[in-house]
Amino acid sequence: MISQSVLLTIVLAPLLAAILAGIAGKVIGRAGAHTVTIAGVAIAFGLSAYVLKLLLVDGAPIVNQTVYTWLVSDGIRMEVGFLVDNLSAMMMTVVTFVSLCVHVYTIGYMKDDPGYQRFFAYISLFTFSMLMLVMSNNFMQLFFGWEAVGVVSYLLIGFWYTRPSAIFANLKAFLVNRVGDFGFVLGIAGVAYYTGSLDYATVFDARDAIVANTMEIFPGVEWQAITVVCICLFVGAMGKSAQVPLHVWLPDSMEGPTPISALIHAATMVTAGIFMVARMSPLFELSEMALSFVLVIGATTAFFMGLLGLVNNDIKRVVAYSTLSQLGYMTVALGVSAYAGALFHLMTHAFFKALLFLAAGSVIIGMHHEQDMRKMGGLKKYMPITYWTSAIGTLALIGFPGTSGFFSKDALIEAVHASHIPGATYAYWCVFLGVFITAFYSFRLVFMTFHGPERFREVAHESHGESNGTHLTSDADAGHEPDTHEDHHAAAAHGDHGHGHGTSHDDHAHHGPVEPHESPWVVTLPLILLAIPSLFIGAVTIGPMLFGDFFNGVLFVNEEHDVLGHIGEEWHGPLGFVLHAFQQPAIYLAFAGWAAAWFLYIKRPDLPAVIAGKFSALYHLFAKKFYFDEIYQAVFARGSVGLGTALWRVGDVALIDGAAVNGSARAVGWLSGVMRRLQSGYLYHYAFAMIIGLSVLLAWYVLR
Amino acid sequence: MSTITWPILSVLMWLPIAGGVAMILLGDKGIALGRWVALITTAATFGISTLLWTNFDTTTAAMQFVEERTWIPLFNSYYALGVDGFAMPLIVLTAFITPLVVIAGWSVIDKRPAQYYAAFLILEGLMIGVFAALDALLFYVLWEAMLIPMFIIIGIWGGPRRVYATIKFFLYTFLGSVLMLVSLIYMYLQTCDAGQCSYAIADFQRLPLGLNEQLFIFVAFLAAFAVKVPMWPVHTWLPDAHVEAPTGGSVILAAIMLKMGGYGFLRFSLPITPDASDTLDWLVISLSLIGVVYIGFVALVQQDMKKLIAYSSIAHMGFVTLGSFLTFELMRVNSGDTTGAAMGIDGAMVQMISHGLISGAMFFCVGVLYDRVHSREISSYGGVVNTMPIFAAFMVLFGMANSGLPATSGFVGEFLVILASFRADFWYAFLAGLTLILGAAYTLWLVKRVVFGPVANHHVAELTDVNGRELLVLGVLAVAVLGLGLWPAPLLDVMRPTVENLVQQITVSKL
Amino acid sequence: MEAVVTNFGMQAAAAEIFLLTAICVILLVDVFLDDSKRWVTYGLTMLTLAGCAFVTVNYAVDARVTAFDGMFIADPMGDVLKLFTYGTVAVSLLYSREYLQRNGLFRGEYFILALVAMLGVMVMVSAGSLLTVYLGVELLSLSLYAMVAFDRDSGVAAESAMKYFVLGAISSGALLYGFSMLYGVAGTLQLDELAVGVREVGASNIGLIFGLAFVIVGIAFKFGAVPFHMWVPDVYHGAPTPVTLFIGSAPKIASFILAIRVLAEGLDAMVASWQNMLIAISIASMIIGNVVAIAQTNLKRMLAYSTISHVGFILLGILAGTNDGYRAAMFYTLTYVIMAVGSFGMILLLSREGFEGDQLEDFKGLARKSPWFAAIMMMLMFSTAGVPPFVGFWAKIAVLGAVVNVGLSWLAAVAVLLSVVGAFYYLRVIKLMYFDEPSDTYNIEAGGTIRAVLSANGVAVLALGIFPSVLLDLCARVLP
Amino acid sequence: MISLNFVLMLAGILFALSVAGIFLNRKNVILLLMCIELMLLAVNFNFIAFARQLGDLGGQVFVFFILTVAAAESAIGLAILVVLFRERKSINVEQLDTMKG
Repeated sequence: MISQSVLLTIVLAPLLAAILAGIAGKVIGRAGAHTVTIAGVAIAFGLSAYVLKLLLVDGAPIVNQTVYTWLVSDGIRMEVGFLVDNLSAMMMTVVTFVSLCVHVYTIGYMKDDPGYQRFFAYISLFTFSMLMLVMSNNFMQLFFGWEAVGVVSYLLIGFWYTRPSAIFANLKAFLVNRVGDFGFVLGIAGVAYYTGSLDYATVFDARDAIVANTMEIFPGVEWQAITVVCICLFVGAMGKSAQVPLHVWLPDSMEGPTPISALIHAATMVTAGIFMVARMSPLFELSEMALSFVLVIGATTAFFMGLLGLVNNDIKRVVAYSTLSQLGYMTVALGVSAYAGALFHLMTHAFFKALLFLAAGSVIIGMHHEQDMRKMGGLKKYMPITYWTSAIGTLALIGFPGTSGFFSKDALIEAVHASHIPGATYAYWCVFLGVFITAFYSFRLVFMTFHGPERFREVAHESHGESNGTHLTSDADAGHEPDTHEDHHAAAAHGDHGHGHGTSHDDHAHHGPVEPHESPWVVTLPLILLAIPSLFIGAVTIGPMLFGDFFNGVLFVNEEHDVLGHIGEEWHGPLGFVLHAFQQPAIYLAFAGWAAAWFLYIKRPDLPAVIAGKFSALYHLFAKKFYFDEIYQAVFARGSVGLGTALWRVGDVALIDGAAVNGSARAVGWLSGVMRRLQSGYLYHYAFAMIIGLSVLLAWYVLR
Repeated sequence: MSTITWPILSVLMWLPIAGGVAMILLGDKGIALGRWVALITTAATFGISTLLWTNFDTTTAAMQFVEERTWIPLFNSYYALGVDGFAMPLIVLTAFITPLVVIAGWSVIDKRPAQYYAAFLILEGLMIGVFAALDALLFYVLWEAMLIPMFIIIGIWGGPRRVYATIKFFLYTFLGSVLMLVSLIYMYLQTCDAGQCSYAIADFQRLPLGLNEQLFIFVAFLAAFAVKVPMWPVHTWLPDAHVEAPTGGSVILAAIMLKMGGYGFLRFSLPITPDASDTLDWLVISLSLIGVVYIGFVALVQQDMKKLIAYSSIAHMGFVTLGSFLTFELMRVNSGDTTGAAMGIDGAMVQMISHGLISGAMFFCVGVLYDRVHSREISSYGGVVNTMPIFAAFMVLFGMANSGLPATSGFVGEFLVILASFRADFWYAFLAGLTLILGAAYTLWLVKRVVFGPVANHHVAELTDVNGRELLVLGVLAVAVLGLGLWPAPLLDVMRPTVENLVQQITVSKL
Repeated sequence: MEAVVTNFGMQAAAAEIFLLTAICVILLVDVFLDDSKRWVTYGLTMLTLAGCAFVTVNYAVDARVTAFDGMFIADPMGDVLKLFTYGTVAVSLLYSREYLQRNGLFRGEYFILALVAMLGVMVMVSAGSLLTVYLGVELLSLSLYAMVAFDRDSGVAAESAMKYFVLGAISSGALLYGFSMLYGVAGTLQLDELAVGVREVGASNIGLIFGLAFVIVGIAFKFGAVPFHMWVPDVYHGAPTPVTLFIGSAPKIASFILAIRVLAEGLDAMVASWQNMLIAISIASMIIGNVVAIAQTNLKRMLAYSTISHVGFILLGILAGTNDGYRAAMFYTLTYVIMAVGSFGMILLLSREGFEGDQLEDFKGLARKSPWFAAIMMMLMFSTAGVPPFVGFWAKIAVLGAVVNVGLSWLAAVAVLLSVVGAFYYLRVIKLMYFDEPSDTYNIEAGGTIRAVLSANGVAVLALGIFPSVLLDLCARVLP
Repeated sequence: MISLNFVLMLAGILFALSVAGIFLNRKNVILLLMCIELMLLAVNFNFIAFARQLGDLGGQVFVFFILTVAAAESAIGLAILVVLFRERKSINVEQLDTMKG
């Protein structure tokens, strides 16, 4: 039996820690800050694991209880409460575990940052918000967590608030997310409308009420209400999980410190969308149209965002694009109703992607905050632990047989293959080819960073122009490149001491050649901790999660959509799955990608440039990320500012104020100027006026 | 349940006025004492107002704490006070904000301070009276009288263009309300024809009126309340007034005066002219939606912090009017079913209270900066967080609240209104929902340009973080904003019977 | 009632008789005083006013009483109005004393003229026949002409006096002509019989309407309503401020009673006709008054135009043609008089040696020099603009109520909208006092009495605004 | 036999003449005073005619009053005229325009 107090502790421990570190940060000092926050998260993790155990081993009943009533309006009761079933328990454990690792890692990474306490406060706060999100038993609280994680991510991306690029990126991230939330809210409103409740259980019971309805959004076009609602909800997921076309914020979010890139923008927050759709599976299952929509969006993201990883040279951004692509994979799984597959991949991905990010972070520390891969190489012998752990991560990412990533991704591809809903074929080809691309950019990263000649000895100054192709210009105020490296120099050049981080590391950056070194234990320990599940978790859990009863009663799948069930028919344990995989083409594509990367970046390092020259058009298309940013910038940012200016200058200032308000005032003034002339001062005019008046009165009556 | 036997509302209304008169008599020489007089009076008022809440009977829609004395027998007008679920929270809000204003002006106002505080105290009394008045004539008298202190406040302690702003403010609102006066008189005479002459608002609500009469009355009310709210396109007085007003003035203006428009719609327009509202709700709703979107874009491009917040106020108040007038469309769409109507009105009320807190807080923030740098231009700031971290934290918090973040009060009202409007029409919800994006855009862009970034200039470099007084004000507001956002249930419970009663009242045609 | 007539009902006219006697006495006494002793005349005048009040109260009637074969009427309304007139005259003389002394106008004739003018008002108040009305009108007008020209060294005064005189003469000519037509058609000069006669010949009789038009011209002129208002700005402007104060106060009561006696009592049967005439006139007055006032720079002149606009409002009450209409008009007149006396009093308060204080600019920064009197002036201005909680608002609402009650809501709407236009120039005065810095360093030199009285005057505006019933019920009692 | 209407017409014409005189005359203030007298006389004609017609003394009494008042009126008028002349050294109507607007 799971008591509410346990759940409350899980949630509140990080929150209290965050408040303590945030408000009393100065008092308790740096050590104090990381102690309390780590303690908080550790408690949360321990209890989450305990809860998971209770559910799985002791078979404790699912918890669905109210903590307090938020408000009651018009008969709709909105509550704050917990729904803890296997799904949320799994999420809780993953979130708290990764968060814990990141907390520890941060001690090393943020060692000499002035915002140390603040940072710990933020990540603990994030943990709290994420837990609220996954543990929620109703839409209102879900939306609360949804926005709360968004805010913390906003704060963390802009953590180095003196960097124009950072505060531009965080604003962008928040606004793009808001676009998603906008759809999400409409979806929630729809749910509330048709089911008269925001509570998951009630809603799912009453879902037929939604199906029964149609709504006419555009005159003449009847829509299935369920489709509208689901698509609206999914728009929210698109924002959070950075699906095309709302993906643009994720690469920029790399402006934030690496630990949060690992925690928020790889492992947890960005997967909230996936989690949400899985939660809503009872609804999504009812609308094939919505599913197809999800499928296509996901497939597009999976493939095209992967392409961008091929040409980028910023180590973190490469990982970021791979994250986008992987999120696409999960979405595809959702689209084909393989919710379990999506969640499975979500979990494995959480581990190995967090690992990859932290490893990248470790490299960055080692390179004294150099992020351009072309300035690395041969780091293998300087930072072995980092190398091996990230190698493991990479293998998991490309789906090397046996690694966790392999199971999740392979099962996922199988599922897509097996699906027949509209768009499935397109999706299949996307994920299928995606495998090659994934393998290629992943190993490109590894080779460029850890193998080959040690390029970091060359003085690192010139040519970052195209180092990574992100040329954003902020809408009105700050036109800066979110190229952190540039900004370090810029910051140093400004002699900006308001911000210790920049300076402290820029000092290194100026001493010509740098000497890489392995990171301290606080950094490497989390790497190792994460490497273990990255390797094994897949094999252990694939059985129950995909083909077992782990998600019974949580996920709902229509018979005709049940691709996993279909695959499950020839399920003979992990080993069989591995063997079976060798009869599939996907795995060979992965190896091909690996080989290609090796050929181009180890054997013939001169070729990439040549190829880039040959296909310069394509190269620029990728380097510019399909010009999404430019277009959004022009259309939305500049567009709305232009519109606003027009409405203001013309509508408010010119018409309403100028013409109507001050105009009438002027008119009266003018009138009084005219009328006072009647008062000519001449006696006979006065008399005449009287006579006029008299004769008017007379005429009016007598001559009538 | 309301166990209070003494005339609490009269005390609430006259105590601040008495304090104000005392301030005038004390004069600027006795200001050291005077400040304390002002603080104690307002604090006491707030203390007493909490009794309203604690003794409030949440089971009835009837007026409570009613007082009635003969006032003008010739017009059958009474000095009648009382509160229901609409008035009571607004009175408490008024009594809550004013002490903060007094504290905020503590050491800032050096020009004729006695008159400054006197103006605010008298204003508070009048505003409380407006919310408590049960007699239309009394309501109107206070409603107009309220303009005088605000006129003075903006005019004397305002910025460079204060004269233009304050005269514009006065005439705009005066013009709006005189038509209301005529319609009040008209209804009074109707009650005479009905037998018993009376200015009691309740009698007006019972008064049977033909559709044409209702339409004229409705338009007259609209003129008065739309200007006060303010709704597009009669909003242009607000930015000027806000920009020129001293911090305290802006706060009161945004936090309370605007609410009187919304209150008027709920107290007068809807119950007195239900059929006219039914006929013309499209007008109000479309004006509200235009307000939300149009004003949202306009706010985006403001270069003056106060102007930006003023415009955001207009956009937020759009939700109030939208929520209030959803009922009829709901009935049309859902074949007479009024589900959602109450939610819309709930949302409107919560939005009023919460906007009172948030906009007040935002203006306080601007005031804090203005007192140091004496500029409201966004461009003259940047990187404030480097020198004022604590202040920056508050600014971000209130900014988030202003953009409707869940767990802050800003979210509750908007959420409810969007939910309700979805029932009426997908596109209402869609347009209203745009505020999620626009609100975040203009607020956070403001925050970005003012708070974040490298230190912009030597002014910012020399900034000192908030002092205890400012910390107190901002802290109290932050607590209120978060509290209302985390647990709005009590507020909703207080209003429920009144709201349901109103819905049930306006769904019955007078024809 | 016949019983009363037997002894001519002298006591009904006791106050008038007393006043006349007093005037003669003062006239005689004044002859034997040298300029240093003028205060005696002044004192006697005040005593006279007190005496009049005493007599009026003593012989107050609780119902309508006629005397001198119905030529003379005494009724509660008359008593109230007379008492109010005494008060007004007294206050205006109190305000004026210092100014008069300063400008060498502190002479016996001035007080005598004032008293005679007041006698004229009283006669009009009690007029029971067209003849008495005429005599009252002339008594008042002639003494006012003289008062305007009283400052013999002032060219503008003489000019305005001449304008006033000529136009006034035309108006009384018109009035008389109208009277003659009424007399001819209805066959009587007696107002009560006139009412009967009108009913007999029928309200649509061409001769009557012809006469009515002329009568209206006369009345409108005394009020200063558009288009018979042309004298008002120039006279207010040109006359010495005390005289302006005098003209701006008591005669308004006279004009009101003139309209009531002639239109409401004598020609009540023709209400349909004069209602429309007055609608036109009052709208025109509100427009011209409010709009042109905006362009003024001289406070006296601005107040003149504001008077014109207020006359428009008073006419609204009268044209309603109902009892509460008259009541409202009466209430409006009385409140207006209170406010006007106060406003002109402010000018006298500011004025000092060689400084009239009648320019708007002169009020700059008054709030700095004298917060108290700035506050008084602010209350007066808001009250005049009709903003609650000041008494002017109640005057407006009463009048509007009467108008709406007779189905003229549109007229009410027009009126309030124009009053918004009007609000602007009152606000401008407040703006000058409060929002601007003083342009000179002079302080108020006025003496104690004027300060005290003016303060009382301002406070009254507020007190009556919060408790309007005091005055409203009075009007209601005398005009049931 | 002269009927009432003739007299009324005469009176009307006289009145009209006097009024016309007042606002046509651009020269001399004296003329204004004369016109006013004429106007009052026109009224007197009316009263007498009606009194005769009605066989009622009231009208005739009224005339006496009017005559008296008229005398007083012109006295005051002339007095004002004197003051005016002393100040302006002219009695030209067109120069009475220092106050306007």
